[in-house]
Amino acid sequence: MIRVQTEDFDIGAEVAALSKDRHDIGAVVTFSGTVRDKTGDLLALELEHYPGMTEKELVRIEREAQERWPLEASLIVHRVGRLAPGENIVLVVTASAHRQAAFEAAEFLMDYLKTRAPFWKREETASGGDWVDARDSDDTAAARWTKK
Amino acid sequence: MIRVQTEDFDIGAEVAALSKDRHDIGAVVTFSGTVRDKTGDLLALELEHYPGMTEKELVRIEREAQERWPLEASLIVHRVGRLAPGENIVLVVTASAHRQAAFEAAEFLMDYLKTRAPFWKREETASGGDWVDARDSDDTAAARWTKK
Amino acid sequence: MKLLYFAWVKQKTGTAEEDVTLPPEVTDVTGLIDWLRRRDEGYEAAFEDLKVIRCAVDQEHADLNASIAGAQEVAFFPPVTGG
Amino acid sequence: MKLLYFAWVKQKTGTAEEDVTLPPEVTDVTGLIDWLRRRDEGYEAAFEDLKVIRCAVDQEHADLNASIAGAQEVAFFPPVTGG
Repeated sequence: MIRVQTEDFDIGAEVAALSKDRHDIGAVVTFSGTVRDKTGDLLALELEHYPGMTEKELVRIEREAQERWPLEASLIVHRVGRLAPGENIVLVVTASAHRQAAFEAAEFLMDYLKTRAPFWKREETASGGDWVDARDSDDTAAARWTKK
Repeated sequence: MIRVQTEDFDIGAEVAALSKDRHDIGAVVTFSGTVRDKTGDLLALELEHYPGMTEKELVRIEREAQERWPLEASLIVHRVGRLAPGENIVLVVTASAHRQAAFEAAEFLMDYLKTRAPFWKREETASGGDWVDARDSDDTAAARWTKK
Repeated sequence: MKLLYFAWVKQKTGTAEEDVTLPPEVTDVTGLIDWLRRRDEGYEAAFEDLKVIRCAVDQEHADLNASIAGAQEVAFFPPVTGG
Repeated sequence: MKLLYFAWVKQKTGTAEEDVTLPPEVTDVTGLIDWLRRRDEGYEAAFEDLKVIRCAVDQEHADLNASIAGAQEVAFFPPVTGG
């Protein structure tokens, strides 16, 4: 399941909804990304996205994870709009019978999301606004899944 | 932080407590293990442990993770006693500025916990009770952290 | 054809979305970029460094040499930075 | 010296915890196991296959050839299965 929303999410509630009444799961991994204030002067993070393509891309990424790992359930939630330091940005949840599958699928989802989902971050400080640059390390992280 | 308890835990509340008022985190990974009913006839899972040694071993494992990765915060909660299918058993939370550190540290904590923390599981079915056998795959998973 | 621009590409072109009618010789993304750059200095600046331009044709990632024949929607944006 | 047994080791010895006074020649874990096995068939059964016996001396994991000189507490248990 995927969702793009302005509202915050609750990790515990999302995991509970995913695993409700199920006895076949065994392992649940969550990743949550939050707004980090690296320099101490961040006022807000603005998240822009490409409505329409974003949802399609997230569905594609989730489907690919489900094809690669034996997942019992998965969830991607990504927020858009203006976020304050410390606020949640993204949540990925993977549930599987086995912990290795849950861990790997969560890392895969994050790596692909970081390099393929059409979101852009703009950092707003007292001195103005700056679009965040893409990082080579994210491309390197994503590339490891195609080397196999 | 480590805790051994009979009560359930709430993943969302634990993550919120860990990251409250902090703007330096960026990435939080949680792993939760739940009672899986593999054969459809599990009545309960009984978790025995070695009071005293358990706490020391968990502290040791957490300290080792903190020495290996740049963690902003971490948490291990392990339940003991009688648990029904679907219930939570264990929670590991790692928080870091970088997602790779958070993911790796969480995997490390789980691998070490599975092979070093003195807990024993007993599965209770209608036909009696069976102590769960240790798995070679857990030893293999833990060994990868010493090969580096 | 509908064109969309995001993040700093949008800021430089000064446009979020527009409808264009292309001359028949514009058949791929590179041709479209060349055609756009000739419009004004905002577009020229937006497409100055193609290493940092990404593109989607009908909401799917596409290379700059991809065809746009029959496409409904082409979008230009910087490398993504979500997550 | 305090001895502790867990999981099926406890079931086989029939004891969770006991205090013992060891003869002076018992100085390591292996010697302790040999001494215990001679007590009765429950202990004999518990320590039949040493491949599946793990041990802690003063609440730290220890090899079966570890010394127990000066130890307060020795525990025997199967390979752990928590998490």
